[in-house]
Amino acid sequence: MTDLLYGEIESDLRGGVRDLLAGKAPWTGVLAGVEKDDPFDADLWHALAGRFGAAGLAVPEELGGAGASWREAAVVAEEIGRAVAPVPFLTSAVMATAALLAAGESDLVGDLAEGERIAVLAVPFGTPPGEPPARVRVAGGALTGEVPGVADGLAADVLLVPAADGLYAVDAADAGRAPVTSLDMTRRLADTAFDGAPARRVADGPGAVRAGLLTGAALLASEQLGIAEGCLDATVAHVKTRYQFGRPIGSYQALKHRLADLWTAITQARAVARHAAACAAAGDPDLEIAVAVAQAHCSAVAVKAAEECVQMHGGIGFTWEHSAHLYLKRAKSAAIALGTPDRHRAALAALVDLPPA
Amino acid sequence: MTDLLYGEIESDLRGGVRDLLAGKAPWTGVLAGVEKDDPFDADLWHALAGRFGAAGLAVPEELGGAGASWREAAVVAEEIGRAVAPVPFLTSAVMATAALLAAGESDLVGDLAEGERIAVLAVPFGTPPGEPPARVRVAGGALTGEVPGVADGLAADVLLVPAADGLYAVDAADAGRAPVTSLDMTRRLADTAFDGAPARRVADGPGAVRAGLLTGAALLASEQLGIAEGCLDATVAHVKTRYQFGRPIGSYQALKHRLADLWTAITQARAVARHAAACAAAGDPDLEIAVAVAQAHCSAVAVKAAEECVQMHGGIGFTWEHSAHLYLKRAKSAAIALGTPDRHRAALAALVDLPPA
Amino acid sequence: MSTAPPDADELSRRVAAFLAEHDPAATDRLKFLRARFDAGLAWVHYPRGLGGCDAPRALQRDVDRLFAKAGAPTNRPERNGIGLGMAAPTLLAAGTDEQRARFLRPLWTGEDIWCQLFSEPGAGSDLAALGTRAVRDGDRWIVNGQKVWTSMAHEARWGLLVTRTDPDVPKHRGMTYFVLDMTAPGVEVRPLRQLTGEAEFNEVFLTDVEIPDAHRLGEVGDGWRVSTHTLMNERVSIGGAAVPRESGMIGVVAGLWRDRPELRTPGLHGELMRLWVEVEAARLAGERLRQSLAAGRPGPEGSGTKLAFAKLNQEVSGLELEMLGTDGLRYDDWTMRRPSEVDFTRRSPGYRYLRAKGNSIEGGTSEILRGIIAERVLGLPGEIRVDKDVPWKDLPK
Amino acid sequence: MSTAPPDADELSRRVAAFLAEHDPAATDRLKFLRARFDAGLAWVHYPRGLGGCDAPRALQRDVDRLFAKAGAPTNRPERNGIGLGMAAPTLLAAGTDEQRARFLRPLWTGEDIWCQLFSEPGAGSDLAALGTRAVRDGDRWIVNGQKVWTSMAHEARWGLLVTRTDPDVPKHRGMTYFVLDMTAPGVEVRPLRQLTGEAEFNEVFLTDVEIPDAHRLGEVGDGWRVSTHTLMNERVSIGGAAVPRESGMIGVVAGLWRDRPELRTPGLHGELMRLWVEVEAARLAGERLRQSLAAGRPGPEGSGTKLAFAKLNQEVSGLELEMLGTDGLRYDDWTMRRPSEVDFTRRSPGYRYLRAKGNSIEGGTSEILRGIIAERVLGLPGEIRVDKDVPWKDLPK
Repeated sequence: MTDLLYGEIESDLRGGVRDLLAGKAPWTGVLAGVEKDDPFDADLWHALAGRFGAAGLAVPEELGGAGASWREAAVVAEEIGRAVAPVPFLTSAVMATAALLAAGESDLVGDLAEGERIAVLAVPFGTPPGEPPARVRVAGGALTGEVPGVADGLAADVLLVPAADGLYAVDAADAGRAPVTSLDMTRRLADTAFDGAPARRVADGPGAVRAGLLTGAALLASEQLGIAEGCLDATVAHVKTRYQFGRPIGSYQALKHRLADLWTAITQARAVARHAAACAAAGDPDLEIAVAVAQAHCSAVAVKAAEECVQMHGGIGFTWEHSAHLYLKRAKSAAIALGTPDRHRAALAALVDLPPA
Repeated sequence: MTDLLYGEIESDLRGGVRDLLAGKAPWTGVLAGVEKDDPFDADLWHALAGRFGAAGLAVPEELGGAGASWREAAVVAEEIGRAVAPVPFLTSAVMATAALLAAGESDLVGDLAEGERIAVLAVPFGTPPGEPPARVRVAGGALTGEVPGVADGLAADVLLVPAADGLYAVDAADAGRAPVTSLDMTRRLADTAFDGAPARRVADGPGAVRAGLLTGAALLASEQLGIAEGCLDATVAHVKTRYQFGRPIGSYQALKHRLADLWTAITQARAVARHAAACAAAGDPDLEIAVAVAQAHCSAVAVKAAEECVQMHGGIGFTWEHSAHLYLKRAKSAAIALGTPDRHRAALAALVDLPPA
Repeated sequence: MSTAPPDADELSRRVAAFLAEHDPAATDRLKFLRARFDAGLAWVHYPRGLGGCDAPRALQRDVDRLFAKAGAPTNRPERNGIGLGMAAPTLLAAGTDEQRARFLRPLWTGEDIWCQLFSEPGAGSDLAALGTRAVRDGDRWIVNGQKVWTSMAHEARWGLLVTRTDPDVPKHRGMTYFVLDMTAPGVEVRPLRQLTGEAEFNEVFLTDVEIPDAHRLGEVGDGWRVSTHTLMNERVSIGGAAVPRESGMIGVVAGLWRDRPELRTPGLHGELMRLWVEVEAARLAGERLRQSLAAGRPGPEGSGTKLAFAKLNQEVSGLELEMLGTDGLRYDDWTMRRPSEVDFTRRSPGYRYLRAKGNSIEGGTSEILRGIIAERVLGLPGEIRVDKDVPWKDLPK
Repeated sequence: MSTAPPDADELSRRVAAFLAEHDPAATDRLKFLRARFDAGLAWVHYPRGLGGCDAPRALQRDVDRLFAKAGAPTNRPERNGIGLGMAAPTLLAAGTDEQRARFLRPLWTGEDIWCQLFSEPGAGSDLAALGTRAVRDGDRWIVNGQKVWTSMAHEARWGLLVTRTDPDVPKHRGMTYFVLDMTAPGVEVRPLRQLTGEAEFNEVFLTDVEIPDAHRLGEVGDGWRVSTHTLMNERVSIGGAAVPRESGMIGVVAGLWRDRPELRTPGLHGELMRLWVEVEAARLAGERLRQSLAAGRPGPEGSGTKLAFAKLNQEVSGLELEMLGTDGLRYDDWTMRRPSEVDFTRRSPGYRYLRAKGNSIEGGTSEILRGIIAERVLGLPGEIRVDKDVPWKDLPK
């Protein structure tokens, strides 16, 4: 069995990330950002990835990283979820980094680890782990085709594009990129197009993409845990201080019981997210099962938490000028990202020998 | 749109049936009966079917019935559900009667209408509407084969057995019948066997069986509505008078909200059950859809109501000496009877052009 | 004119006579509507002189049909729902003769749009906790406070306003009800943006607003009772219409399923069918309620219908996004728009998902509705009230 | 013997020495167990003289392993769960020296089975409402009342009994705790049949039962405080063990799915996978709790684990019946049996479905657990208490 607890180093790391995000990305700032054209918060990302070193946690020291593991990176993902922070951590520091590490690439991965460049996997963000169908054709070292709905596609310096014979790196400047008005404006999509774009093959075969998606899905569960925790904390704080009929609404039993159920679901989400991160860190053979369970479960928990957050805030939770909708949009988008719960349950069925009818 | 209300005659009928059941089948009596060998309450059935005339409501007067319709019969089914009464109303007065009416049979149907004889369709009770596979072979006017899990099989005087070329009537004395210890001992199953049993063909083709099952499923929804109403009433009465921590437990908001949700689900069950009964009464083309919706919905509502009834009664609801478990067992069995919700949803998908993946 | 209320035949005779005198094609729209009001053919169940002729309410539909058939202009009821649905019955029940005479005609003709100023930031479900203060100053009142969730405030001429006039008595007893002139100095209307990006509603800030005492509705301190007239009529207006199978969001998702086979999975199919059944059950329950009302037997099922559809709209729209996968991650428009009506089906799936979240909050939260069902229908004990006998000013807020 | 608590090495030396003196194969079972108790090797963290040697609790497992390896007889802990799990810690915390000396040895050896007499028909979740009266009569007490849900009462020698001794004070203050001799005149044990048909539990009727004051545990009026020792230990014993994937009911249903392809439908598959994931999540949460406890960081997750498994056991067993169709309508046996332990997996699917209903009632209802989580973990306000300062006799019942 994997270790499902947080170690001392992880707790310290969490504290540091939380302080940094609280200082540089309070939710009012995040909210203001969603209406700007900026595809992400570059200042925040430089602080978090570059100076703090959060982007290179799972990268070996010899490649320019911190030499920790996906367990520690998962703690960062939690805090990013809790802060609904608009940074390309999942896409660049997890998915692209995991793909490049699997490919044995050693140049770009160092840049990513230091936050100097941003790379993203050019797949539609709803793609489940496994082998995504190649959407581009390769001819003479150049790519042609379209990939819609790429997360953080506008923030990226490099696009990592799956093709039939492997994974290609394309300079973002050589690709067409159209911003997408996204349900979750804290992690925006872009439609990308390649018209004979010069490309460098960084991996043969499908293994690298697979690693990127699987590791991404594993750590997305931790982000979802953080979203859920943020929602629960905000909601509990609200119901303690919001009075109706002369009593704090948190004294009404129906709300209390729903919050207790939510808390219970979150304790489970914490356990499954930890297990998935630990499996990713250790290359545990249980990884695929752990990821499918974590995505099926944490997706639902984060959405439920955000929906309860809106509802229990009442009218104020339905307004633009409150943080609840930032959680809701990110939670719902994250549930679809890297495969819906439905897709993950279907994948799980094959893994645990429970074949469909 | 069908008429979803109860008319005055239906309300009077309900009052009469309810009084009769309250007098002859209080739940304490029903409970005592479940440990007896008697397969049903013959005295109650003679009063209800014979003297009261409840078995012949949907049978034309010229065939010995009351010349009303399945709408009125559905009201009887509700009250039987509410009383968890151990009588072969659904099996003989609905399913067998509907099959015989569809077949144009006119002898036996009169006996059933007057409660003088009991007939049941010899199909496993979990069979959904449609064409059940024939389990018996016909040779020289005699049947051979086995049909397990026949509801009220021991109570029956006549078994109506589907075969490849139609429906056959077999005198119960000519069949092997083994009692089954049933989850719902208020409607017991029997395993039946035919070893060259003399048989009379009462219908050609599958139409009669189909009518029996479809009408049975339509009216089972009303029985399930009655079960749910009985559970809700018992639970509401209990939580008003059971004190914990100095307050009636019905003053605790979590229970109040759950009961409100249950009440809402029951108002829906009432509407869909009425619609199904009205469609059966009128031969409405919406019948198949109405039945699938009613069975998918009312099955779940009755089970939910019974489960909440047990839970909200606390320890006492878990004991043998309380009515809650009679409801629970009947509700869960009824949910499986004539097709699980899952089967009905699958049937519905085809009917409303929502094909499976 | 006879003194007995007219029957159906008499009414159709009157409509015919009116139409003979006022050719819809040749008469100015407003002139026509005012004349119809004055003829007692506006809302026929209202008293004579106030746009009606004391006829049974059930005959209204026939009268409207006759006018429609003749190509008569309507009073555009969709633009003045609060006026027609809530202000009018409140004025009728609690207004003075002068108030009814002054307000009802331009209300019915659509010249005056009305809005409702009840909710406050600190008083949502608990309306009676409201704190907007009105202080008497001779024959006028000076009002200060803030109202929220006011639809149509930016277009309304008049507002239904409930205020706190006596903070020293328990909350239900110290309220007074007014008609507010929305053009009065000190009335500031600001759009209230919601999580969809648009602003259907407003906040209304009241700063030293003067209201003449002649615009008080009901007695001083009687505001709670007058409010219940308004709110009772709010509830009646919800969930009454007959809807065909697969209406609304489930129709959108069912259409998506039929049109886009590539999106189908067995798991989504199970969820779709589960929701389809639930929506159909809720629809039939709504239809049964409608039949009950038509038969003159009003039931309490309306709260259940609202409760059920709020939940189902949320679940169905959530399923739609999952069905769409990556396409479900797109939105149509975050700019702040001011829609005149909510149309779930014409906007993007993301909009439907977000907007549906309001269904369990607006017009009575699902929590309040469950409480109403539990207490008024099932007869369960009320919540323990700690605010009953406490002066409003001493309540925790 | 040294006075410092022994460490692991020292303990294994002592066990070896004990075994050298008492050959398990050649020693009478009871003699062996009594000797082990007297040697301080029974529950090693207990005080010397009471079966222990003040060693760290964590070393118990090693000691038990050494005895098991040597083929030593056990004290059959499965037969005396309440004695070992609840009575012993309560005696240790609240008993007099005489009581400990008298009760603990035969308790540990299994000679005396114990039961717990707390719940009453009118006092379930609200234990402190109990009404079993104990009236002092010199150096003895006369007890009258009824207890329910008493497992093992029909085999027990002693019972942990809480009574009402002062009805004139608020309920928590008027209770007194006793050790009841289950063989005393006036103690009548009747099986309490449950909806499965069998009777795991009992009702215990107490009619003019005499208890010597020497069997009082704690002070008069101190019964609530003493009870909390018992109940705290009840909670600790729940949900602690590590469980492999697909344990329990989900394993049964998964096995059914694999073995019976003809039962499979897409809808059932969706439901099965949804539950499989939820059970796995609950299992991992339980495992995380176990790791926390092992790391010396007890958390409040235990209540959540119980809550989750109660719900999941009910849902999974319900799914099993639906999967089986007509076969799910059968039951195995309605006769009243007296099982010595609950084994979900060996009985019929119908039994599993019915028995699982008890999971959300026994050992703290799911409603009580949600309240505990809401108040103790999330810090939400407690329920409004109307019974705090009311004399017990004046409470509504």
